[in-house]
Amino acid sequence: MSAYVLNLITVRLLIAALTLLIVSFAVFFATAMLPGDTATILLGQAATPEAVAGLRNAMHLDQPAFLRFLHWLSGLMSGDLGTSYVNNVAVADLIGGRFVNTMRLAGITALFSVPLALTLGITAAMFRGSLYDRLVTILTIGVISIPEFMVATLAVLIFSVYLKWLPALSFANDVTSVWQLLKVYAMPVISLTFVVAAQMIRMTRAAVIDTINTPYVETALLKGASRPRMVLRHALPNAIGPIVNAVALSLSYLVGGVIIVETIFNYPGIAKLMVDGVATRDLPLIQSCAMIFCVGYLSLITLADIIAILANPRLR
Amino acid sequence: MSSSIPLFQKFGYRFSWVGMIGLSIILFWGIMALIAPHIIPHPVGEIVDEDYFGAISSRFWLGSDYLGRDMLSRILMGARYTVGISLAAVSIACFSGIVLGMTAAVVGGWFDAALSRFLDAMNSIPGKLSGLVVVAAVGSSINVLIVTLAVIYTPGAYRFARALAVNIHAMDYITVARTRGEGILYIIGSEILPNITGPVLADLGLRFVFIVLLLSGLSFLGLGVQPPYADWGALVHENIGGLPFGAPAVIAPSLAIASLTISVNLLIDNLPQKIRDRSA
Amino acid sequence: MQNLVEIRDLKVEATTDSGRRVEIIKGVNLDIAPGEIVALIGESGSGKTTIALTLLGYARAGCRISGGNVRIAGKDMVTLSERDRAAIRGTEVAYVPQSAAAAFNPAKRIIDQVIEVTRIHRLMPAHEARQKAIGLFRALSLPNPETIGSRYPHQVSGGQLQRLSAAMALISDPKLVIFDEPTTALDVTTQIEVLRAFKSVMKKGGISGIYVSHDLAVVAQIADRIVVLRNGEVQEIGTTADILTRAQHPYTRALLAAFEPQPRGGEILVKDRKVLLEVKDLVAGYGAKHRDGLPLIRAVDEVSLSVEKGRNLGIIGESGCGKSTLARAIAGILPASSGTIIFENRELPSAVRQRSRDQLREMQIVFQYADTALNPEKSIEEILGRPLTFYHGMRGKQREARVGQLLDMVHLPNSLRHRRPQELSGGQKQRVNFARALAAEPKLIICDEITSALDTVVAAAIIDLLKELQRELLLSYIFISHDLSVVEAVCDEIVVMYGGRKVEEITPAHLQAPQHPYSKLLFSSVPKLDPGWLDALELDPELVRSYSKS
Amino acid sequence: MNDKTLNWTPSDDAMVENAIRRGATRRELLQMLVAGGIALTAGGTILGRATNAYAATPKSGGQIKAAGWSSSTADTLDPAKASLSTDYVRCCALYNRLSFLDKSGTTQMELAESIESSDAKVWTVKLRSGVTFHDGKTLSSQDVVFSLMRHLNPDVGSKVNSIAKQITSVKGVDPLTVEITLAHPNADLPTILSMHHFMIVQDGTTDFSKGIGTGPFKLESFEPGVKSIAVKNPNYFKPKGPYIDSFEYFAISDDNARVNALLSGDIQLAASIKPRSMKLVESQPGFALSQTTSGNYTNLNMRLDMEPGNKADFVAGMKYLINREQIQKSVMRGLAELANDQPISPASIYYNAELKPKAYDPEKAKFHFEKAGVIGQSIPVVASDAATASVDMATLVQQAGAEIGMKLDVQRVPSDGYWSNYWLKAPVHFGNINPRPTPDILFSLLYSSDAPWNESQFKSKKFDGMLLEARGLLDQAKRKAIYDEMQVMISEEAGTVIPVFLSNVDALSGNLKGLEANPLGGQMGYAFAEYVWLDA
Repeated sequence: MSAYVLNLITVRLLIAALTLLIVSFAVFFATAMLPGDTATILLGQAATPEAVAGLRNAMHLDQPAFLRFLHWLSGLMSGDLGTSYVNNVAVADLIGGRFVNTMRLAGITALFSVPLALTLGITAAMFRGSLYDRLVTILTIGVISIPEFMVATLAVLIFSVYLKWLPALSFANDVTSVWQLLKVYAMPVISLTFVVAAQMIRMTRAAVIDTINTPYVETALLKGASRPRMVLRHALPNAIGPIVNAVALSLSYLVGGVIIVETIFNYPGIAKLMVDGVATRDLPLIQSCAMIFCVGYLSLITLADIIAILANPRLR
Repeated sequence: MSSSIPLFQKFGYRFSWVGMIGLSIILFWGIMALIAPHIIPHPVGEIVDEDYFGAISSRFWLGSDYLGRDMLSRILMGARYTVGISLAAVSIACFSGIVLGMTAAVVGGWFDAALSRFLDAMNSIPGKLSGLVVVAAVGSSINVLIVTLAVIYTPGAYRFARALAVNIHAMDYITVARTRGEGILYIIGSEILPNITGPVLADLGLRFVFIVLLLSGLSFLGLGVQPPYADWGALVHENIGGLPFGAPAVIAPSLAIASLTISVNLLIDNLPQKIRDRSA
Repeated sequence: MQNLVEIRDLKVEATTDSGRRVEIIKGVNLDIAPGEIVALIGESGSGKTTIALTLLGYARAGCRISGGNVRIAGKDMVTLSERDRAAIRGTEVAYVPQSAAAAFNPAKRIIDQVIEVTRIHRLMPAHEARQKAIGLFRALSLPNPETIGSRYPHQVSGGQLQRLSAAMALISDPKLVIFDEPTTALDVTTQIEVLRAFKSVMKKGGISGIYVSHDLAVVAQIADRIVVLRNGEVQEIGTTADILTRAQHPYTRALLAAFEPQPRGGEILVKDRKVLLEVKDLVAGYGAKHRDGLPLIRAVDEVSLSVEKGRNLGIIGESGCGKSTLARAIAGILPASSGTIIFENRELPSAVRQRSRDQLREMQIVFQYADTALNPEKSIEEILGRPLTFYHGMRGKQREARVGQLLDMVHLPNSLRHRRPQELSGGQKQRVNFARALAAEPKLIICDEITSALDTVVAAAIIDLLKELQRELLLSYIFISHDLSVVEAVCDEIVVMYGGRKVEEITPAHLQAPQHPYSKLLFSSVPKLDPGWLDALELDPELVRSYSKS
Repeated sequence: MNDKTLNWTPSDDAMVENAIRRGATRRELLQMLVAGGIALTAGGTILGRATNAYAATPKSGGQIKAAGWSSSTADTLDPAKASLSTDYVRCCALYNRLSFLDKSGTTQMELAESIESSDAKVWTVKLRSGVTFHDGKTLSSQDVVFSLMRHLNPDVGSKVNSIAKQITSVKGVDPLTVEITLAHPNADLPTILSMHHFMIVQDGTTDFSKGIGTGPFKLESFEPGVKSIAVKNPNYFKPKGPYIDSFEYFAISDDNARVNALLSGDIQLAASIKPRSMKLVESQPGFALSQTTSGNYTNLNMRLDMEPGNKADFVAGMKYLINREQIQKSVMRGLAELANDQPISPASIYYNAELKPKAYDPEKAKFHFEKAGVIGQSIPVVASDAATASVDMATLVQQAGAEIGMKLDVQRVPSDGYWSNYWLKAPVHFGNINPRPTPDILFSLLYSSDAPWNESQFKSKKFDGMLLEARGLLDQAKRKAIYDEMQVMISEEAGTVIPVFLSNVDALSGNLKGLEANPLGGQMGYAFAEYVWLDA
């Protein structure tokens, strides 16, 4: 790897870090603007003025917002996510198991949906204009156009209520065998695959078709290459950049956007945790969750950028 | 291609049948949204059916909902909210995204870098959750919904418009305009904008679909239009109990959502194309 | 002798945007004997590439072969199945594309692409193919033949890539090679090397070839016969010598005439010689600035020149010599880092933004590609009208009338005013591009390669127009080009640039011969309409090596 | 009066319930209790009541999963802080109370052997001997002292602090005897102690996440906002039960998802399903519905200290504008009983039968609104899915209002955070109140001037005085007379519109047996885990 590429990657990482700083700033002040005085909410019936003042002092709420932001930020840097206002548990403990669950669901969905989407997208591009291509295109448009709670509910009705093949709920903690893993994750994974795969299929197809229209693919055709060879050997390696980007965008949805699927399948992930946090005005929890989503998004996007850089021989 | 519409051809455009169908459905819902209050057979909040999840009948063309309200009236009024809110939000999002994106592309430098970083940061917070936080902070009203949805989708529109504008900005005619001494406003408005309208409109359509879906997702989480009105997402959600019986109360609004989003997608994929035919 | 290629009554149809079918090849007949090289000559849109591609049984998207047959060694490419065609492509008929830079897959190593044909058709084991490729690299005089294949396309120069693409075509010992304008994108000094390599390999292997080009001089060096095409029809077929010396068809004659435009000679427009523009020690470039304010990459390095009123200055040089950057620096698009620009006895600020509206108006720049210089979303009237409003405050009827005059000046019909640029031909667009500069009523027009993207005949007409307008409007031009004959046709003085520096200034009127070795090399590399020119040309290999990038 | 109908339907149930309500047995019993110096002993008379329980022998073993509807990271196992039904269910499985209400609404002894008093002011509680906590420690009077006294400590944040305030001291006389002294006499103390918040925890407990109690189940794991798993307590002091080996509880907030989970066999009990889901459950074989009509209600609250509730005529108008019959019929699909704006349910002996529900009368409502000068204003009405059926009720009132030109602006807000952010706070909003065992508790919690949940900020010195007076009265007839008047006061003066009492419907899998209706609420008064069993 050349110094130039290292340089490019370093710049990408620095940009990600800078963005993260902006995000943390935005997250902190957006949540700080939630109405209601935290101390008063926490004390509830015992909210005498003295008690509120005391608690505000103890929680540093009487300090200027920017100072609190720095406190919080330095805490984050050292891995201290703070303590939940609601039940005095370290936020890290609250998030811990949920985070693993979210990552596991995201991971399994990715394992399932990415190959599926790439296969469909690439083959549709390969046989562009064919009946198969049209079918894939129409299906993806259809899937994109249906709200995800419809997909999830229909899946439950069909697979759980009528066919009774799969459980309607997904308890991440009950997994002891591979078979159970499949059963537990089947429903949310199917629903999420519907949601994220369609975009990936569309983008992959478009990216591959874009590269198919290049002179070097025409050259391959004029060398006598078969269609699959043209697409797989020539078009695809050059479409990696946009494809990886599309995949990263879709997968970032799996980290924070799955609240509806988590709700329907009662899956204990972080999105639901954050919703709880919002409900109980548990600021440290909300902030930590939001930061996790942003870190997830940024790492995926940055990773995609880096892969695109590495996949581009012109930069090697 | 023989499947072109002659009418459009007269204006130098080529438009496929599929796109035409998409456009007609969109127009249909647009008109419904406008005239709904005058044509609905029953007030949306009134319980008119003794039964609930009633079937399609001559009195209730689309059956009745879980309370026994007339589904046809609710869907027609729902069009107002789904179409209206989404359109307003997508317009605001795309307008601000495009203006910012073009400005960033033309001005460049620190302005571009700072704006891009900031909007990237906004983009990294999941839409539904930021929607939840906003509604928790300021409550749910149509205006809040529109602004929230617009803010959520502005970074995307910005990214898209900026990428297009950067390409256009590299064109020689922009350089020509600059060497003529033109100001930023002219360059943005007269030189760049006309060249990105096509893709921007397509992007707007796609974003519209996403907003319709996000709106129904938010309705699912309990944030949305206030009763007795309901957008289509909320109609599906509140009647989803009727799904096992195939109640029209849940099927009809789902079809409405699907018809709108699919039509928009079809239209975007088959936008009228200007006939670039020198000899024509 | 049996012909290798027999094309009979070939017809190709294209579908236009509005869905109409248009015949773009209208019944072409053509034979090629084994070992013979036939050139297809014509301007853009004449159908030369389309015919060449039918030899591979291929028509580009939107086109289809609608009639006739294309027999190669007895097999008709038109009626074969797609699978059978694929079997012939790369093995019997091979293709050398116009732009090797675009035709090489940027993501794969060169050697893998060169020997891919042998893999697709299972012609030979990979190591054998590699050895053969190295032999071809050597035969095509590529440097480091052993290792050049392990590079990626972006790591080698354009001339090398073009030769590598020939190796890619030749690896399977085809019977017929199709060269699709293979040297058009190259600089003249590079072109010679490539042409020589092609010629020797083809002759040595006794391979038949089709050479598609718009450049008669290039074709003259390599082809046995020339086919002149226009609008999908054959105008004239003859041996190279016949076509060059005894052309029958008027179109062929026009082509020949356009090839060598009239030199400007010593025409004097303005009696009292006054300096209009003076550039002193101009430095401009890209990248981070050093502490002394100079850029990291100096594209223009301390160039000085002057333009007199009513006289024209030519700037010539190969790609990357900094001639376009110089034009941009003078125009203020890329502000110069140091040096002075004095226009009409007043020093100009370096950046556009700091110049006054009148300063901007008096110096106009016209770009090479009218396609990107004209906003596709605006009508010709809007494009020409804007500078009128902007500089002269014209509106309504007055503006309308002036637009009409401008169109008239560039010999365009008034009816074009409501069209959009893409509805115009290349030459028409370049005229509009030029008319826009005229609209400002400038004193100096910087023309940056304005004829390079045009066909020879069209370019010649544009040059005539330039000369005519100069006479009428007492303009001065800075004329930038890589094409010596064009520069000679327009300019009073010629500045030769190399590596960002001005190497020599020549005044053709004084029949002043170039002195600088680079100028000599450059001037001698321009092909002549003489079939023996290439073989007779002797260049000092040392000189070529030190100035060539290939 | 045991009901042995096997194929019961909701309507049968309602009929039987009414019969019991109107019957004399219970009234006589209660009168007897009062007359007899209030001496309740363990193992009181069992009154028949609508039930779906087979008269079959319960079987032991098996695991069940059940789902409530609300939970969050604020889920707690501290009975003093329990606020959601989910918390109650978990606490009932882990802890015991001194007394409890059986399905007939009769107070029964649980950890106490007896709770006695001669003057209703100083009470003696005798504890059962040999009851052990999950960690092996034996229950003693100190645990009871700790468990009751902590409600008085403001730092604990007890939800029943205001009720507990009447306790002036709790003393351990000996290891198995506790003496409770009240500020004023209160004949209801045994019933008050049956409230879920008064569960007995171990002396000195500060960390409640372990859930160590004396209850039928031992906690195995607990994740707030996710779920809890508890296993059978082998040393449970009651001779019968629990029957199931393990008990998992969590919440599925989405009504459909909850029903679907039940239908797909993932859970055996889906608590509190919406009336609109009944059709689906009924259409599937092998599932049953358990209906409880207790004192649960969803009410419209108008704060009397804020615009527009400070205009008496607005409040009066709203009481006429609400179409109680339509709510009963359309919103609740018949699973409700008409109410008359006061919280005592018809099941109570203290129910004021003279106080009729106001009839829907838009004209009268309009008259009042015009008098209050609110016509033409747009008045926000906050509703949420968190308060059962409130959004639908709000829609009905809104429609009714629209017809007389009264503009009500329904604001549906998210269920998450509803109780902390909107309930009690918004000027006009909906609440949902779970049943309480006595009028005294209801009034103290909801209507006295210092009530923690005074939804409409109803403040009346006279009412407070009557509450105190009635509390100490041993004469049931006199008490009823006072309570009758208080009900009228609430109905007329308070800003709470209580249109109907809601029936709670739990859906359960056909093989889950032993679930009976309980006046304290659905899920057998949240204590079903101890009583249910799985039929093979």
